Formats: sequence, C-alpha cells, structure tokens
Amino acid sequence: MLWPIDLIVLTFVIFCAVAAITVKDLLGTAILFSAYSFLMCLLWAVMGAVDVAFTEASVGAGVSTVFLVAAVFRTSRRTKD
Amino acid sequence: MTELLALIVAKYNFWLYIILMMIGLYAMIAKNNLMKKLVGMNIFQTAIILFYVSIGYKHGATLPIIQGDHGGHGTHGGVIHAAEYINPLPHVLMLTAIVVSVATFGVAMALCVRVYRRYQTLEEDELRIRLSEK
Amino acid sequence: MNHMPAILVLAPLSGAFFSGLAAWIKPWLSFYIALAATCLSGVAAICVLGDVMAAGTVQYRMAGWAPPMGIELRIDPLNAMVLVLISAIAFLNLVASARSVDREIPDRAPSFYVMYQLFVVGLLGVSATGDLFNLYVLIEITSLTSYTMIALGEEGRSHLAALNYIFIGVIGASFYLLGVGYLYITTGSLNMQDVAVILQQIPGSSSAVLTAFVLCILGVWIKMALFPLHVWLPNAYAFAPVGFARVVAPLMTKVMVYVMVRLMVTVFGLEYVFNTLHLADIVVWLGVIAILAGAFMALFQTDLRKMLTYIIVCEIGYMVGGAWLGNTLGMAGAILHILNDALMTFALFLALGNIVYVRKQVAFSNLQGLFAAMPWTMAGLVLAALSIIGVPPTCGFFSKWYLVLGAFEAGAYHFAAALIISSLVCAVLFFKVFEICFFGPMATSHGHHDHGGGVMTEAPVSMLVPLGLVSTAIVAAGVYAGTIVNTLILPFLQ
Amino acid sequence: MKFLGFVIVCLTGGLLLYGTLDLPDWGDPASPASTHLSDDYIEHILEETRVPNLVTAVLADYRGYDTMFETAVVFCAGLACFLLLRDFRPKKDRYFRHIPTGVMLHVKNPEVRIIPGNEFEHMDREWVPSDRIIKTVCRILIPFIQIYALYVVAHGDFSPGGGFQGGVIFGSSLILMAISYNLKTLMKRVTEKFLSIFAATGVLIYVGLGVLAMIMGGRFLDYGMLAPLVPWDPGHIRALGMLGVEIGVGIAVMAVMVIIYVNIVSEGRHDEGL
Repeated sequence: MLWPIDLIVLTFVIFCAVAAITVKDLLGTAILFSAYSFLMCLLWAVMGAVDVAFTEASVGAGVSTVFLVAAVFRTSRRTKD
Repeated sequence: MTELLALIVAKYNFWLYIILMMIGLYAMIAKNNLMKKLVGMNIFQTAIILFYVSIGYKHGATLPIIQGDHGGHGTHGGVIHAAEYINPLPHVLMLTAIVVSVATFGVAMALCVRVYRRYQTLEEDELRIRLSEK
Repeated sequence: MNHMPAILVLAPLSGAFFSGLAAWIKPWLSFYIALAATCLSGVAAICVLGDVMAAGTVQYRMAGWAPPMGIELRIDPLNAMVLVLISAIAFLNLVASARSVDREIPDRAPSFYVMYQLFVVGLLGVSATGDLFNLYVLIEITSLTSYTMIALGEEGRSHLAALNYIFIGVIGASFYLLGVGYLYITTGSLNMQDVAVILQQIPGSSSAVLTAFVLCILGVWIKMALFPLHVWLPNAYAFAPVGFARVVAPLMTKVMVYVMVRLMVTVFGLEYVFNTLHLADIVVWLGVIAILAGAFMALFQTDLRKMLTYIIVCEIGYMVGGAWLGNTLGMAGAILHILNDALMTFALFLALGNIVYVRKQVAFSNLQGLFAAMPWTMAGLVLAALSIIGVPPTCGFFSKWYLVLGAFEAGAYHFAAALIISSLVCAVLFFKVFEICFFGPMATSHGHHDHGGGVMTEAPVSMLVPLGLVSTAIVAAGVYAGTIVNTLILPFLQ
Repeated sequence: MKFLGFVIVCLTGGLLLYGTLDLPDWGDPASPASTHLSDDYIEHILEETRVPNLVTAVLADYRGYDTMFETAVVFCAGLACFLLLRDFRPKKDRYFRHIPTGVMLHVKNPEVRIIPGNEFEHMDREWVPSDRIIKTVCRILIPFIQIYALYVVAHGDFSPGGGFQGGVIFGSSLILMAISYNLKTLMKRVTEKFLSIFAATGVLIYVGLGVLAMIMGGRFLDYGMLAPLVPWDPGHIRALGMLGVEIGVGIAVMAVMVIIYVNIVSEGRHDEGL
C-alpha cells in the first residue's frame, strides 16, 4: 500500500470528523458523518479488511445515516454548537 | 531525518487513530447537543475499529480469502503460507464491534426521540433548566 | 460430556426468544417461560458448583475448538460462586416481579421479561467466559439491556438518566475494548489463560502492557461506578422501574468487581499488579475516598431509593480498596464481599420494592408508620440494614472483618478507619429511617386513608417469600463465612 | 465542561501515545498479533472447514459463540426501540383525502372514524406529492437490491459478506420502500407481527443449530456433529452449518433494522414517516 495515498485519505477522514461535530445543522452532521464512514470504509478496504469495510459501508454509511436522518426528522435540526 | 521519517511511517496509523478517537471523546464530553454527542460516540468507536484493523495489517500479504488451487472442493494442491494472508482475527472482532456500535446507536437515538417528545429540546443546558423548573 | 456450563447460559438465552414468540399467542406465557428458564439455569449453576468443588476447574470448549483458537467457558471456584449468586437472585427477583411489573409496565410486560432474560444471560456469560473479547460482547449485552430497562421507569427523567448512562457506559466499554486491543497486539491471543502465560515472558516495563492494564481497569471502573466515575449510577438506579432496579443494583456492579478481580488475578497476575506497578497505594486511597464520599452523600438524601444508590457507591469502595490492599486477606475479603453485598443489596431493594408496591413513593415523608403496616417487609429491611452496618451474626460483619484484618496487615490504617467511619454513618442513616418508619404519626395526613396506623397493608406473598429466603441467606452466609472462604475463595487465590 | 473535556482528552491521548511506544511497527509481519494465533488460523481453516473466506470461518465457527451474542445484541436493540417508542394510542389529528373531489379533511376528534377505501385515502401531515420518477426507479431497484442481499448471505463463504451484511442490505431495501412510497405501504406488506417473529426466529435458528449439535453428541455449535443429517455431503458439513447460522443472522438483522427505522421515524405510531 502506498502510504502517501493512505495519509491523504486519513487527512480527509479527520477533516470530516471535525466538520461533523462542528457544523451548526444536524442534517449537515448526518451527511458529513456518512461521508466520514464512507472514507473510513475506503481506508479499511485498502488495508485488506474487506469484510469490515463491507459492513461499515452498509451500516455506517447506509443504515446509521438513515437512522440519524429519521431522528433529526422527528426532533429538530437546530443545534447550538 | 530519515530515522524520523521511518518512525512516522511505522507508527503514523496508530497516532492518527488516537487523534480521531480524541475528537470523538471530546465531542462526547464537551458538546451540548445530544445528537452531536451521539455522532461523537460513533466516531470514537470507529477509531477503535481503525486501531484493530491496523493491528491486522501485514506487509506483503493479501486479503484473508484463500484463492487458487486450494479450492473448497477437497483437493489440496498447494500448501498455504501464513505470510501470504492478512490476519483474519481482528476483522472478526471488529465485525462484532460494528454491530454492537450500531445497536447502541439505535437505542440512543430512540431515547433522544423520547427526550425530545417530553422536553422539546435536545440541548443539555436547556434540559437542565427544564429539570430544575419542576 | 458435561453440558452444564453451556446450559447455564443458553437456558435464559433461548428462553428469551421463546417468551418473545409466546407473547404473540398468550401474553402471560412469557412470564412462565422466563421463570422456567431462570430456574433451569439456577439448577445448572448449582450442578457446576458441585462439579467444581469435586473436580476443580471445569472447562467447556465452544464448537469443540481447543482454547486459544476457539472460545472456552472456564469455571473455577470464584466463577461458580458468582454464577450461583446471579442465577439465584435472577430467579427470586422474577418471582417477586410477577405482581410489580404488571403494575409498572402494564402494556408491555412480555417484552420486559424478554429483556430481563437477556440481561441475565449477559451477566452469566460475563462470569462464565474465559475469553477477553467475548467478555466485551457480553458486557455490551448487559449494558444495552440495562439502558433500555432503566428508560422504562419514570417518564422523562429516566430517559435522561439512561442517555447519560449510555454515553458514560460506551466510554467505559470502549476503554476496555482498547485495552484488549493493546493486549492483543503485544501477545497475539485473546484467551485469558494463554494471555497470562505469554505476559510472563514480556518484560514488566513494557509501556503497551501498562497501557492495556490501565485502560481495562479504567473501563471496568467506569462500568462499576467507582467514586469519581459514579455520576451515572444514582439517577439511573433511582428512576428505573423497581422490577429491574432490584436485580441491577445487586448484580451489575458486583459482576464488574468480579471482572476486575479476574483481570487482576488471572490475566495480569498479582505479581505484575502489585510488584511491578506501584499503583496499589493510590487505588486504596481512591477506595477510601469512594467509601467516605458515598457514605456522606447518602446522608444528604431525602429519598430512601436515592439513599440506597449512594450506599452502593460506598460499598464499591470497600471492594476496590480491599482487592488492591495487596494481601490474601484483603482480596479474600473483597471477594467475600461480592457475595455478601449482593445478598444485602438485594434484600434492601426487595424491601424497597414492597414499600413502593404499597406506598408508590419512598421519600422519607411517605414512610411513616411502616412498622405497623408492613411488619414482615420491615423485618427484612432491618436485617439487611444490620448486615450493611456490620452487626455480627449477619454476613456483612465477616467480610468487613476480613477487610479490616487485611488493612492492618498491609498497614493501610486509613482504609480501616474509612470502613469504621462508613459503618457508623450507615448506622446513623438506617436508624434515622427506622425512626421515621416506627414513630411516624398515625394520622392519615397524605391521603392514604387505608394506610393509617394499625392496619396491615402487607405486600403480596409472592414478594415476601423471596425476601424471607434472602434474609435467611444473609444469616447463613454469615454463619458459614469461614466455610465459604476456605472452600471457594482460598483455593481460587492459590 | 469544555475545559474538563479538554483535560480528559489530553490525559487519555497522552496515555494512548505512551502505549504506542512499545507497539510493534505497523504492518510488521513478525509482530505477535500476526504470528501467534493468526498463523494457526490461516494454515488450518481451509483444511478443517472447507471455507476459503477466513473471516467467515472464524466468525461463524471458531468464534461462533461471540457471533451468537452479537445477534442477540441486535435483537436487543430492536426490542429496545419497540419498548421505548411504540405508542399504541390512536393519534388525535388525522388527515384524509376525499378521492373523487380531491378535498382534504383534517379530523381532530378521535371519535370520528373514517375507513380508508375507495372514497377516502390516508394522508400524511407533511404531505409531498408523490414523485413518479422516484417511485418508478425504486420499484425497479428494490428487487435487485434484495437479490443482491440474498447473494451476499449465500456467498459469504467464498467472498466478502455474510449474514450481517446481507441482512442490513435487505433491511435497507425495505427502508427504501418506506422512503420512496410511504410508511403505510411498507407496514401493509411487512406487519409488525411478521417483523418481531422474524427477529426472534432468526436468533433461534442460530441457537437451535447449536443445540442440535449438542443433541447429536457434540459441543454447543459443533457443526461437525451434524454430518449424519446431511449424508450426501458430509465433507462440507461445517460450511453448511455456517451457511445455516448466517441465514439466521440475516433474518434477524433484516427484521431489526426495519423495526428500528420504523419506530424512530414515526415516533412509534407506525403511521407516517419520512
């Protein structure tokens, strides 16, 4: 595996994580969180953990995001921080 | 300088997982919104999974699926070399951990919806005010 | 082949799903399935205890694979004791719950029983397993079920308490998982025995092993609510439905103490914990602070239930401090206290459940005239309280005795002092409660006209019988304390 | 709280960084994690179980006891969402459309009963005109997603995938149906009773296979002991046993994912959602 590519993906992952917890709209948080999970699953696929990546793609980027969006739909998008 | 670079290449994965985990932990402790805390919780757990997957990685090895003429049909042509395949055990553990984390996530979300139904807010400071009003 | 260790865990597990399915046929079926399943697991636990006493450690290889590759259940005297304790308490509480659950959660009682059995499965599995990662999965089952059951209590507050518990509980479990990760990367194994053997060859100064140890122990401490990390416990246990509070209060924290002892003795080894690391003094001080803080916070409560939850925080200090004294007497005292404290807390919460069943509220102002109204319940409460204080014929005295002896042997006089001070504080606390219950005005000032003085309004028999049995067990555990230490605890520590 | 969080994060981070000092290098083939157990697994799994995907083999066979509890955790989450959110009370405000005229009715009195049929039709509070493109695309897509999910479950022995992933994909195809049409369309096809029975049955298949092995004289989950039951292919009995438990996991996970989604999105009323 090429470590520079790995490093770039990792930077993106950290960027998404920070953005997901700082953005002032919970729907935005949900989408950024989905992007975070997807990048994470990319990283694991590159490291050879295909089964884990597959699970994360279906669970983290898929179902979890849907749950989060559903919960935001039933509560509110507003957040103070 | 090259020594430092070698050290970084050897360890940077571990350091980055620590950074991610600290982002998640900080969000869980310091954020005010319950949903944000939940997202922080998930980031924290994925960081741990990243750590385990890093444990499993092995230079010069391929996916933990045995290919070629070993076949699943009773004929064992060649010998399997352990060095050719990545360690499958951390992957198994992490599959379980992902499932556990999504289950916790679902329950926590259901609780958030209940809390919102009762108090009409998800902000911790506002919740504290509501509780002290009673 | 002896399948008892497997049946022990599997009976409530399959019972849970069968009672879930049976609820679609007849809702009352699920209760009886749950009763049968916990009873079966109790019988299996007693059989396993018999086997362990007769033939030493019992092993059960899941799926037939040899230990480092597969998962094994490994039951030695300590496990066997904890397993019998858990299944007995689970069964007795289920008997007592028959009436109270119908009142508290009327429309979804079958789901409650399914959840309850899964919780018991988690506790039994944690105590029976010999695999570090399996322990994590089972801890998560117990946590997930307790989050849910706690949230079934009082509307609003219980949900917030449960959410708070989720955040802290996840941090605890994740720390444990990380600790296991560090152990795995240094040893390459997950089986407790195997890890212990490999750790002997690794130099004690290894920073990875130290980190693994600190993370595992921190995670377990968060789950057991040791003093600075206890913030989730009082609210969670005080707002939970009584049917669940009665089982989670005595068992959850005690099982976590068991996990701590297991990690210290079996995985890392006492040699490493006390001679290589120099943390023991600090931890004993933490225990002292926990005891004093728990006792004094209990003094300021005006609600019987809240007061009992702070007593749990105080008791955890005894066990953690005792286990870290660094000698056999202290460790034996801590292990004996797992058994005794579970019995005492269970008796207290059973009595509390009976009072809640009759009076609805347990703020001190609602307790007046209880001795006249509920004599049997109060008899159980008095016995349990005497045991918590540490009055000789009851079991509480003997574990405190071992702990004090251990403290003197280790020269930890502050720990002995904290034990005695907290006993005095507990005495003050309980006599304050008894005074209110005994001398309360006979008037019917708060609307309960039929609860006035002289009229017996005792809880149903199904709730009194478990209380009677546990009260007997408290005295029996006191009388046979020496036997328990000699046949179960000392063989484990050698 | 922010300051406290910062201090805790710094302390934990420091501890973890200190711990990495003695860790073996990343990807080092000679590290204990990659040699001690891993080699045993890699060299013996194919011979012992005839399953080329090592992850599936370890997951469902060597550590099958773990996976059983993992499925129980999933079941637990579904039951938790039901217990916490399900609300059987009828809703006060209901909306209907009179189909012949297109008039919308807002019914506030719970006593008034309108039976949806040819004349009236239920409407959601936040009603969006249905989009023909989305409906048609999803209608075509959903069967393919479901077939793929079944493939993932069935082919888990040879390629990445297995019961859990397949179950999640199947569940999300049903969730997609609820999103593209509406929640009522889904709940008409998969009722609550169906879902809860599936969730419990899925885990019972897992436990049942294990107990069956016990009855046949082996240990719990020892699929090798099931060989007399499958006389035509005793060599692959372990692979077949794994397939059996994966199907159980898939069923349970599918049902639970739908239960969680439906309860969260409708606040437990099962009437209207996203």
